[in-house]
Amino acid sequence: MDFAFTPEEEAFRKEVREFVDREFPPKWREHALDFFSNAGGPYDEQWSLHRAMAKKLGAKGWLSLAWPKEYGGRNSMLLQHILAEELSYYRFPGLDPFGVGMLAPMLLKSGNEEQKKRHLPGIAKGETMWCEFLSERDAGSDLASLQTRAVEDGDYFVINGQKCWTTAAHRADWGFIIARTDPEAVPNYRGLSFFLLDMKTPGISIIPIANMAGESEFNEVFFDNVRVPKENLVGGKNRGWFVVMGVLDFERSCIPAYGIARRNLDDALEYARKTKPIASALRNRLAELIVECEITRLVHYRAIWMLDKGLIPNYEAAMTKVYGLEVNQRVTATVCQVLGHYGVLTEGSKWAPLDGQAPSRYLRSIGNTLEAGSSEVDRIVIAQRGLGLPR
Amino acid sequence: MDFAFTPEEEAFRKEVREFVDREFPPKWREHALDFFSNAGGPYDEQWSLHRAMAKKLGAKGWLSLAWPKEYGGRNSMLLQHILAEELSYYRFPGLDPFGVGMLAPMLLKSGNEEQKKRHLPGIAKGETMWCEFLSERDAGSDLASLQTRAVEDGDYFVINGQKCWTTAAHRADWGFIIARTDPEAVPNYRGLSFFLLDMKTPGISIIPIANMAGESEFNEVFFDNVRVPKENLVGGKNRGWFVVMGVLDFERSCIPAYGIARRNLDDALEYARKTKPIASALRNRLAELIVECEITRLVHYRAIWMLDKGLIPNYEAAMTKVYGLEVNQRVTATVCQVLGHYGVLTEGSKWAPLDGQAPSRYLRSIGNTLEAGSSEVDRIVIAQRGLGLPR
Amino acid sequence: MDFSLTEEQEMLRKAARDFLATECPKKLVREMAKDERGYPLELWQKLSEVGWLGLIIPEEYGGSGASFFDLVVLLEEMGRACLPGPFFSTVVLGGVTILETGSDEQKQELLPKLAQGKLLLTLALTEPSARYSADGIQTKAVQENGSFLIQGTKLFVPDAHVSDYLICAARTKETGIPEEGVTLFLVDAKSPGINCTLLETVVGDKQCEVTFDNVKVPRQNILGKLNEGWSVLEKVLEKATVAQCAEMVGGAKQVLEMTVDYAKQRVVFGHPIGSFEAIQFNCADMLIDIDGCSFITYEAAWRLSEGLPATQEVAMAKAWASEKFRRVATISHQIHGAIGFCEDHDLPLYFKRAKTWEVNFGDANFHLDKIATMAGI
Amino acid sequence: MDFSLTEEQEMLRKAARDFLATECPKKLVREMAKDERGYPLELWQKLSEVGWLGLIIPEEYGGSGASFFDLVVLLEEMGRACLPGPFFSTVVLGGVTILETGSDEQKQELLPKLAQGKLLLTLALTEPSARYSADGIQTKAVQENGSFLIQGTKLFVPDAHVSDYLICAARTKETGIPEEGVTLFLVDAKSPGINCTLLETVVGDKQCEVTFDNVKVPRQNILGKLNEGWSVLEKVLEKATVAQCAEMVGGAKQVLEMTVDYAKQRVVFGHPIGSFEAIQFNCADMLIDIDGCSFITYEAAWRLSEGLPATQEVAMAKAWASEKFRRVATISHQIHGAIGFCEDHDLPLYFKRAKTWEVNFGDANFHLDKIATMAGI
Repeated sequence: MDFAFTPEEEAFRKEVREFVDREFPPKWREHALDFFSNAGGPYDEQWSLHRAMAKKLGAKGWLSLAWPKEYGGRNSMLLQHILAEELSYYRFPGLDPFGVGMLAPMLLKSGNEEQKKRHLPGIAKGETMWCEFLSERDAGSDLASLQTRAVEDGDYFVINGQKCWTTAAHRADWGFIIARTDPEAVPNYRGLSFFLLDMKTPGISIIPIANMAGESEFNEVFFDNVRVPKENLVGGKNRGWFVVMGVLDFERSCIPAYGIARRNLDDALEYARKTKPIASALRNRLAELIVECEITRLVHYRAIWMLDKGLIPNYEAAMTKVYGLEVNQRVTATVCQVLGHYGVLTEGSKWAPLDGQAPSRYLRSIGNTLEAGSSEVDRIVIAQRGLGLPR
Repeated sequence: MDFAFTPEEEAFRKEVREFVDREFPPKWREHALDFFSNAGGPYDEQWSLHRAMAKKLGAKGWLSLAWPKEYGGRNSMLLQHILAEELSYYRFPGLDPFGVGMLAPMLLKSGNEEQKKRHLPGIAKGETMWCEFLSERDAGSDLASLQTRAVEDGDYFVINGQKCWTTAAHRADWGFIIARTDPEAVPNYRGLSFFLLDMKTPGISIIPIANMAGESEFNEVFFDNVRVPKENLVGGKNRGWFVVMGVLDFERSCIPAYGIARRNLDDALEYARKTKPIASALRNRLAELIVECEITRLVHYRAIWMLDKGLIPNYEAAMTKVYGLEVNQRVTATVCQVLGHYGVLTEGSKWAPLDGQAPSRYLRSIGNTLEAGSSEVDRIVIAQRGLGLPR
Repeated sequence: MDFSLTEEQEMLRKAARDFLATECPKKLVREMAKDERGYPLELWQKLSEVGWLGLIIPEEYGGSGASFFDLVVLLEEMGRACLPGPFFSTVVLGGVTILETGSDEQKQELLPKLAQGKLLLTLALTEPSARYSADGIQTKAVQENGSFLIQGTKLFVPDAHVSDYLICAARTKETGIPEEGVTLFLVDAKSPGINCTLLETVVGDKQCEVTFDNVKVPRQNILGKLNEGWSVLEKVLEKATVAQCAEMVGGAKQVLEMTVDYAKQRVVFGHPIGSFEAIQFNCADMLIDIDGCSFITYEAAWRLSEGLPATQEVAMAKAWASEKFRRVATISHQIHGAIGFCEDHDLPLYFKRAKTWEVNFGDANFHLDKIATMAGI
Repeated sequence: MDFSLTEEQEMLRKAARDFLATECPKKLVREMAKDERGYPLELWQKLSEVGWLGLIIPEEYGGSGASFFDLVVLLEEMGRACLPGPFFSTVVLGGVTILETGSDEQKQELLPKLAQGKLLLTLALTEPSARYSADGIQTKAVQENGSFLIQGTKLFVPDAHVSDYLICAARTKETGIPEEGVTLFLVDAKSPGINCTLLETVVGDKQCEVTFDNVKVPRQNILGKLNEGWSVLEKVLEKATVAQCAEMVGGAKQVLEMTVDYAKQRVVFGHPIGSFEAIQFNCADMLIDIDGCSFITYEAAWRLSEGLPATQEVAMAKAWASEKFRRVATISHQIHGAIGFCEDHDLPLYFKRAKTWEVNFGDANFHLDKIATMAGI
């Protein structure tokens, strides 16, 4: 085993840190930015900044690090992960989780050459922002039961139905959607197809949903005879389930939980150092969380290492997500506890420590174990695929 | 609400404490006695003491406190509970959980007059010790799937099969057994009958099973053409399930978890007072356990109060057991942690604090949430009967 | 022992539940979080009319003369309903303090008005150190010409922005022993030198920063005895802590009911999620937590109501409610999934209150430390 | 980064697993718990023959010259197998100490014998205070005519009853700073004045009370430098702690495998219990715990192997393994039900070791306290 980074990897991390240090507008440093909420923050400027920084990241070639060399990548999940870890630690925007994290691997695996040529460059350059239409109100963990329909009509598929919890739908340029093309298929997941969707297509209406942290990332989206050209069908008709599932393990590995959690923890540690002595139980708790963050980091590099070796992390990928995000939930809760009474003060209060962000980060973290496949699903993956327990 | 005891109840508690103080042989005070393990302790003397003390308790009229007045009782679950709480706190033997706690209520509810007249006095006087034959190796939580057969033959039922985890079978005078009398019955629990069984009946062979704490309470018991007279059938043929289930809520309320757990906790507190400062995390933990013990006490008196009011505690009874015994598990684990390195030393070691009992109490407590209906079953009772969640 | 409410208490509970269902819908709760006053005046008037502002005020002072336990029954319902407004500060923090230590003259003057909804009160106790121990009181009051001049900053003062009087705990003597030399002053909120600023909080409850810049208070406005205010505060804090627990118990019960309802009705993979073993275990644990919090809270409330010592029981109740309400709300979110994560769902109202109420009157660590000290470890 | 073992390490792991399956069945483990010596002499000889006693001893001293990480791989398998006997005390506590601080002469004399299975060693460190900090060392050694006389009581000394030499940490100077003035002595176990008593323990491992009553030790038996033993002990304790974690990781992995096997095969209500959601969640949590313990242990071991500073990683590993092995074993018992509660089932062997190993070299609280201090809080 080897827990060290190569000099090249260390140099890359240093380059990222210098980039962040140079590019981060001072007024945003301590502000509401967050790896998760660039689309939902209270400020339009935040999204503009996200777009601007995406272009800068793209110009560095950093949005396609994991891609094969023939598509302009460096074929390294490790570099992509180092990038994500650093950006999330510094709460630096610009990394589109839907384009870079989800769609690109789907296209690379299931798209045809034309689709790759058309859509990958926009992602790599940070010019096109994506959103994903998977969940519906009654189809979350049980995704295969989704009801949105797509019906063939000449050179088009016509989509009708509604999707829910779509992050950034109100901001994105393009979306990818999974819809039912064969309502008779048994089992039901064999009747689904996967499409790329220009968000300017007529018939799409978007209703924002604010989350409990007060951010408006989510949307409910209605499709009324939305016409998608057939060239935007990915992976073939009724093969949509396999497009999605084929990269699930990859996607589960893409959330940089360590960077997010460790930064939140460091905020609490810094506060605690200034205000010590803190309650001894909290001191103990913070020490536990230091260990939990380190384990989050290690568990994640294991999955990344597997991907770069050409192995498929299945339970290992699920573990990065469920463990890392639960750790972040524990961290954000503990940050508030360390702040005590001050932990209920929000942005705008002159008495609020940590720029008043502690409560909203705590509230926001509740969503982490619900979105992108709940913790329950991840645990079942670990039990069934990792340990071979029966379905 | 009223959280006080009446002067009469207080006087009764005082009387019990004085009795314990007077009757407890000094050499046993700090020794291996335990509410749970009188039958399984390493010493034969322990069982003799258990029998001797049972007779003394019987002579005081304390083994039938919960019974109706016409059977010599005082119709008070509360007094029975106060007795059990005190005896378990002082680790005083003599209270047979199977006769007093299980069979007596079954007979009172489902037995005929003759059965009551014949068997209740022995329990009340502390003269007859009972054991229970419910679980089998492959039928624990799923009790209704049990395989032991009872076949009618003239004035007898003939029992064949085997039971497992039978506490005190090697010591008891009588046992009660549930066996299958109709193998065709659907659902399967409608084919079970309930019998009283003289342990001197030919055909019973008993193999002791030591538990991980080194105590031999459990037995595997084989029945080879064991003939039980029909007068010992309780509740009617194929009605055995209802005999057992009819008093389940009652039985679940009979384990005095507070007394057991609080005594163990007090041992740790006393040790901690002598050796302070203890680690701050353990200090916090002990404070939590003080709260948990108090909640155990209150939750239990709620169920007892319901029984005395003629109400049926169902989820409330399950809660006394699952919560109280899990608290005791946490207590025994914490006792060992407070002792640190000394927490691995067992009886006989001159360096062992608390007479070397801490590790065996910790090991023994692991069984608490497995026996007499596992914690899983209790939680399902709470969810389905307490909250109305669907089966 | 008796684990049931009296008939009157059952009626009070039902009346409160019905009243709040009508008068305090969640829409109002959400609006009031953004409203500067924080409650509708009409609602306050109605609370007076049904007699709840004067619930524990003796009849001779225009109240109903009910017990502290009765108030706990009512507060549990208010916690269930997330009632906004200064009920807690006026009735518990203000009313209880005056009942504990006011002179007959002060009671005659203040309590009838309080019961009639014409007087709002609060307790200005905590300061930037945010501590509930006596050494947290650093605000000073110095005597000058028969009056006192108060100087200092109070923080996290609930509803000070609407209160008519602030009961301010200030240090009038330095003896080196923090429990000595604290005096309670009844301060007219309109006195010159008082500056009140609303804090931005996660719940949108109305906590304030109140600065006292040489605020002049006449000597007759001392509540209780000079320099002996801390022992009064200890009693008031015990009742306030249990009152807070009662709200938390009510909130937790409501959360569990919402969760069970949702689990029965939400279907995934062809079954209601409430039939899944893991969800059942979760719900069972929630009920265990809630029953535990209820009983320990009721026991503490009963002891206070009976005038028995309750220091340990109060600490137990708050240690437990602080942890368990938060845990119950967190599990509920996990069961509700995305729908409960939306701002306009009711669940976040409780999740946020669980956080806020956790720290009021001391968090779990504060109270566990007390319990450990009482146990001699 | 590389998360795989080398080919040699994979071979070592497999060889160890096969060897122990044959040579260390659970029947032997149970017998040895009651045996006074605690291990079969033949087994010791075989451990020498396969080269594992000398695994980390350089070739020049008759060993295989493998790395500390290799030893960790082996120890994980020994933990899986619950190997009884003085391997840990001889190879880790004794061998590592001599490697760290012995003179070339001492190494020449001792290490080849150790590798050949002809020399048993242990470390006499803890005393009745049962502490792993420098202030725990109260045993005194005073100089007299070129020798030292050791006086004191060591407690929880593993395998002292069979050791040829005890490495005794004693205080040779009082400076007021506990880390100063500690010296390590290589003490012949047969020296007059040594009294060794076996302690009764829950595992039946062989921990001893060793009293030193003016035990005379020649000056040349000092290991390392006079008064400078503590810094050596710190290094030894770091390796010993990680070695202990490796055994715990192995034990926990074995427990999980047993649990999963049982859950697949045990049928209740017509289904294998492993198909129940709650059991799946439990098993997933066990795997999360175990992977976490493994990686943090491997990271610490790798750092020590590479000669990098590892104080924080070592503390993390032991804090985690102490809690998690216990939790894994406890959950496993709940899944196994009554069958696992029987004395002759394998599971209790692990449950008891989880308890014992939890406290060796400091429990979770001890190490969390270190981590907090390092974090400046």
